[in-house]
Amino acid sequence: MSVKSLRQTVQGLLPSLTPVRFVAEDGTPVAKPPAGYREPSVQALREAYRRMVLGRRFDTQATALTKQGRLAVYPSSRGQEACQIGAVLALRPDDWLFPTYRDSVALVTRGIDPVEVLTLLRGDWHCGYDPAATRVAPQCTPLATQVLHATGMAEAQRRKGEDGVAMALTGDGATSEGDFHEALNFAAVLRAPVVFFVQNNKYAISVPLARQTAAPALAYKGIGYGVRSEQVDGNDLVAVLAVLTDAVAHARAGHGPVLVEAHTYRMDAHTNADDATRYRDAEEVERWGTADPLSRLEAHLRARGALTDADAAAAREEAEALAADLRTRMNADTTADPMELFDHVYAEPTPQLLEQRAQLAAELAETALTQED
Amino acid sequence: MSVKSLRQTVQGLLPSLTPVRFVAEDGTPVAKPPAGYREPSVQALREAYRRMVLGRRFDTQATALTKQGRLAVYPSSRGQEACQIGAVLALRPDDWLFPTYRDSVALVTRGIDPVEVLTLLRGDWHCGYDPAATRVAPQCTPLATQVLHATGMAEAQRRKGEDGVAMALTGDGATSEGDFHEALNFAAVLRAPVVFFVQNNKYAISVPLARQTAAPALAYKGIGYGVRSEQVDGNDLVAVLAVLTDAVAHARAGHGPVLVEAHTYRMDAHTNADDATRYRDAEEVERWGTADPLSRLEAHLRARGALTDADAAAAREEAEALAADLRTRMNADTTADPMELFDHVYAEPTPQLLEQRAQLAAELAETALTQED
Amino acid sequence: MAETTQATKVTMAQALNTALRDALREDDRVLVFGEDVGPLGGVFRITDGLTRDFGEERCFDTPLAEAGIVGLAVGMAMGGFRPVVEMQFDAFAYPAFEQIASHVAKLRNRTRGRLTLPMVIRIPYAGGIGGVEHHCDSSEAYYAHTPGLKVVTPATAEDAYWLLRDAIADPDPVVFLEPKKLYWSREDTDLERRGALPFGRAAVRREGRDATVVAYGPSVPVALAAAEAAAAEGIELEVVDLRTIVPFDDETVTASVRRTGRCLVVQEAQGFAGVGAEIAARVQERCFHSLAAPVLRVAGFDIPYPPPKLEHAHLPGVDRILDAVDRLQFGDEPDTRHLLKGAVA
Amino acid sequence: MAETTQATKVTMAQALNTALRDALREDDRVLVFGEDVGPLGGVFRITDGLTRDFGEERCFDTPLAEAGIVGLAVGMAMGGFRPVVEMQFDAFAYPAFEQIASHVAKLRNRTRGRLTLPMVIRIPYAGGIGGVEHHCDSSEAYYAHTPGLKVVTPATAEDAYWLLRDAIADPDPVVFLEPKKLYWSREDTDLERRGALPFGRAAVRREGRDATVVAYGPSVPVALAAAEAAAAEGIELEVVDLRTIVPFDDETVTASVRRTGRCLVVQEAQGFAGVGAEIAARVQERCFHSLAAPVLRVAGFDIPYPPPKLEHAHLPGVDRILDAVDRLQFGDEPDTRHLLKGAVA
Ligand SMILES: Cc1ncc(C[n+]2csc(CCOP(=O)(O)OP(=O)(O)O)c2C)c(N)n1
Ligand SMILES: Cc1ncc(C[n+]2csc(CCOP(=O)(O)OP(=O)(O)O)c2C)c(N)n1
Ligand SMILES: [Mg+2]
Ligand SMILES: [Mg+2]
Repeated sequence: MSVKSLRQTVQGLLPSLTPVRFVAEDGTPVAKPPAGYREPSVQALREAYRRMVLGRRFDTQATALTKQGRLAVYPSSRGQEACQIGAVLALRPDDWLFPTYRDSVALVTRGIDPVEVLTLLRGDWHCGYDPAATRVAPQCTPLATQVLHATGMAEAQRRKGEDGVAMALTGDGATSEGDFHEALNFAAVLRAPVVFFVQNNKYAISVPLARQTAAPALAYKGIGYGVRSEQVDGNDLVAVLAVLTDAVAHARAGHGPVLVEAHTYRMDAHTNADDATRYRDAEEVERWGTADPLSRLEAHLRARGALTDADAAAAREEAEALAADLRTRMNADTTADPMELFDHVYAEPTPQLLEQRAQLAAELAETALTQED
Repeated sequence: MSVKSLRQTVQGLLPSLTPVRFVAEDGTPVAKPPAGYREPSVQALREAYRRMVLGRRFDTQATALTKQGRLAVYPSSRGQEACQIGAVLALRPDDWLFPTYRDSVALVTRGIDPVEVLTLLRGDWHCGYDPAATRVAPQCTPLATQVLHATGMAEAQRRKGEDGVAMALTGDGATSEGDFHEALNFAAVLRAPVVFFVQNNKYAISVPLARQTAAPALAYKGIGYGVRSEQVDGNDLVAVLAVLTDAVAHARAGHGPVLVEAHTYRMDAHTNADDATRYRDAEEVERWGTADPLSRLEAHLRARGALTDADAAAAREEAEALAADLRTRMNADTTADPMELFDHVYAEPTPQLLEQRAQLAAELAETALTQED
Repeated sequence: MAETTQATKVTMAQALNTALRDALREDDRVLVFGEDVGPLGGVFRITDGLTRDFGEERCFDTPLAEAGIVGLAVGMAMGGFRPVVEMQFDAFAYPAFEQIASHVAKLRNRTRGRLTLPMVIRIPYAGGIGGVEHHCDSSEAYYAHTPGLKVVTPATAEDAYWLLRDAIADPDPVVFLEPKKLYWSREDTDLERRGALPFGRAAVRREGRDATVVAYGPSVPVALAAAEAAAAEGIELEVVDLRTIVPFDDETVTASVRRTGRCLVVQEAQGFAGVGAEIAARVQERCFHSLAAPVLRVAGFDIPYPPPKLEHAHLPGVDRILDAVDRLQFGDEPDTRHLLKGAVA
Repeated sequence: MAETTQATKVTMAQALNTALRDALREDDRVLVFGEDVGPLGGVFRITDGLTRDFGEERCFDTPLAEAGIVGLAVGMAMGGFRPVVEMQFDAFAYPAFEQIASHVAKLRNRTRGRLTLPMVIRIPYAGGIGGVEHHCDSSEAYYAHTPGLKVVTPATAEDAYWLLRDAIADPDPVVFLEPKKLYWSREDTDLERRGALPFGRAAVRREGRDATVVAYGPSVPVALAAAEAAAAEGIELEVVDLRTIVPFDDETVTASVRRTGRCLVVQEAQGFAGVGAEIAARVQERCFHSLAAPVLRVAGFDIPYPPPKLEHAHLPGVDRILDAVDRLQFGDEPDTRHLLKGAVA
């Protein structure tokens, strides 16, 4: 390869020097719109706005449910809604999504019943929805492990001659795990149609980005695998949607995987059980409050005359209905059936499990008897 | 950070577009000497030449010993001597080296008794030399795992206020492992004084580079960690020594880790037990034969009048003596003591091991008795 | 020395924190690192205040990668330090499994003792706290089956303190398993006075003539509660707390079973090929002619750890232990459960 | 169907290769991938010729990363394929341990059966071939202790063929452990006619009235050789080959021990908390009143796998098995080894 074309290859893989941004924090369009990306339609932005209002409400409601003891724990994505909604809106229904524990809002946006989304955190079962039907993998806890699954799924689609894409969501901290590395490398070598979407919310629980990486940006990891990369303002829904739509199209067209890093911020603590005051100060959180993705999009749409007071009120109303429904249904007590513990370990239980199943049945019968006494 | 300084940061982390090279394949200096590197002294190059002659001879002798059944297996580094010798000569004796199974020539160059180097492959024990005394970690088999150990050792040196450096050797294939990724990231965040030296010999056993990575070069992995990177012609001892000397100095000065990729070639099969004809053709091997690092350095030194026939003959003679000594000593039968199996598992054997030790002692006594009969 | 003076109520979490503090204070080579162990003090607050009091150089956060943490510790131990690393939860130690099995356990042996790894891998483990999947694995068997590791799990605050001190002082790598559900259990103890047994010795937590219950870590309080209940029915159970799984204290266990003639083993982990299997196997090997009944095991089922609402059904509790006691053939009747195949399945 | 017709000498390696071929031919969803399995045919040549004969799309080399290989297989299985992946050697599967323990074993359960993982992880394992460190680990206990996995290890070429076919056809993930040292052992068999028992059943390889020897994988031929030697001295050993460790065939094992009244368990792996412990524990639980002596274990020592020149001292051989037979108390004398503490240490 000539030095010139080498230089072009390298430039083609590196992200833009600063995050792609369409809309400034106050909602006004940036002076120079980023080259190479198509701005989403007003229609799409209005829909995104509605989804963000719903997502935000779902999130605050879920946090409230932890206080009422209805959820053991909830990892909020407040502040990250541009990413949560942008990711889902960039996908087709037949594409696959591989989310983490923090991506509940994305799942609700995808159309999964909010109660099923919360089954895991309610403690009823490990995954409450049907991943096969929704094309959403179970929310993944072991960090970065699902990035490989997404790569495998993308590769499976490619081999079956389908044009589905897989999108893997991760946080900034998860990029440090070996599995993240292996996934990007496998995807690049196989040219699997997968989009790696890193929500860099600046913290991995308490550990700040500077202790996680010394890279100029996480998006610079792409070139080491020959993976096209981009970084985007993660609180600018317009930019997130534009960049992810482009990335998905790239992957779908058979040009291989894409890595996108979104710069965003986790407004709440890691989960309701976490105490964020131990590792970050209020000013920082406040500063990011002014970058709120929802009010930014709202201001933007209003300035463009694409959103009326009535529209906003309608979205709020829909959100309140969602929250009310969620409250009602989450306040209903559920019971889990202990005998189900043996049902899904294998397609057919082993003889050992049958014995243990009988043992538990006997134990439960005995307890029932004792309680009758 | 301004866009301009961002651009500078990025440029400072990327490797040069083409591998650094001082000497062309025919031994003549390249037209434009690479900027930013100091050419090693003639003295150093003469010494390197001598070591390469010795190393090459050791390597062919070891391969021969496998045919005589004196070694179970031997992974040759023939063709990679510029890397093997360059790496060791770039280090001080108080620096640490973390080699792989393929780096026996580097160990011999470091001054370890060749017989002790081969203890592992002779089957007597897992490591034949004293890693603490030689500051050479055991030759590592589980790929890329030692890269983390090197990082830890470098960090230990830094914390003790010593200015020692650690150098980790790996192959191209090993860069795909998660541990490689984690090591570069940890080193960058900690600013540990470690040099990652990848000998890209184009194959991981049978798997060619193109199936290992889609990156423009492995050296492009550095920027994703904020690690300064370089690529070098791995068959040009002058370039390897210049680049590694610079990298070691960078690390020693406290500027953090460096990643260096050397483009070289494994002339022999993966090991003597491997059949390379199954996955590569003779022409390719032949082509690389013309890039031989030893004859290249010899031609270069001769052209500069820095090497006489007598010098070359002396080196060859020394090498023959080394080979003869190695043959003699390797042809002596060794026995290993089964009771040693229990000696090093813990500082003090557990009661369980004491019982098992007694059991083995009894078994051996019985066998001895039976054989006396 | 410990900070607390005289017998006061301490939790296991406090005892562990104190042990780390005392070790950091007494030995410059001791370092604490891992995910969130710095300013946050760890998700369980075991390292609370260590960065504040000993500085970043002694207790620090690492990037998020467990093989990285363990691999770094290996290198630092080779370089003269005594790292004490934390894996955030049991299942999150698995990414480090290769480093642990292929290096931590083997480096001393590989180098004939020329390189040693005085390091501790702390792992909050096991269940009973309503944690979601991956946060409740009982992983002790993986480590206990790996020669070259020592495997420890305390059941009391006092043991937590002393076993951790011993582990940090040990010349060899120790996997230190902390039963999460006991972190907040309180007990009266004076950490300045060593009451704990030496490393490697099991403790007889309760004496009894009728049967020996061998337990460790999270199962010890359950075994003791069962013994209490059994006593009410006239059966005296002796409860042995292993404290260290490797090395294993055959002497104490064997002596007890030879005396009682019956033995039960309790573990939270799934039973198949677990540590309880080892205990049962070695007890019957060594005490066969003293046994009036088979050594029985009480364990979790051979299933992935259940969701929070079902963990009570999985974990061995007092009732499951008492059921097993009933099958120890005190009435001299052989257990026929396994003969009635059809009935069981 | 198998390529060979009629009974011919086949090696286990050939049987495995044929099984892969037949599976690839019969089911489009079957894929083979891993390190060096393509043009090279694997370092043990088990995948020899598959890329040539079935194309790159069906058998291909991956980048060098085991978690990557297993994680990719998980995704591809979710996407409808039936991956058969190779880990190059036992210890090189450890980097994939998190993927195996936290996902492969649990995905069906996590999703209530909505996602399943019909995949096979092939691992050449155990020793006896003079391999250097990390190439000879007996890692079966790690997998057998992990609920959700099936764990298989053949001891004959015929079983290698059929168990691998069954494993590939299985709706659940199977860890398929191939005893390296048996790859080149030859036997007469006709792979086109199923002689092998069903998946999950143990085989009685030799009948005998005096004691039952339970073995699996690499230890089966050793147990048979020991039985041969014992027979010469008038002791008839029954040899049971487990074939599948999970599921475990209690029925066959229990029936045999109830008949013979004595039991020995043989495994190559280090003994502590190994599969042999599980077998001993369950046999004494189920057959206590039939046992004339404790169930004894014959195993490797609790040490890292030794260097080639010393592996003979570590591996259980015929002599070690016969020593254990001697301790099965045929003379009605209890074993006093463990009572003579001082003498032992
Ligand atoms: C392998 C593994 N190690 C540790 C954890 C514990 N843990 C859960 S979330 C978390 C931080 C993740 O940070 P990041 O990737 O930035 O995602 P975020 O939570 O910020 O969305 C940690 C350490 C885990 N889940 N998996
Ligand atoms: C974790 C791990 N996986 C697999 C292997 C088996 N193996 C030994 S060498 C090798 C190829 C390594 O290739 P590369 O890193 O390029 O080094 P080279 O042998 O070419 O010097 C493989 C796959 C191993 N040693 N460790
Ligand atoms: Mg984060
Ligand atoms: Mg290579």
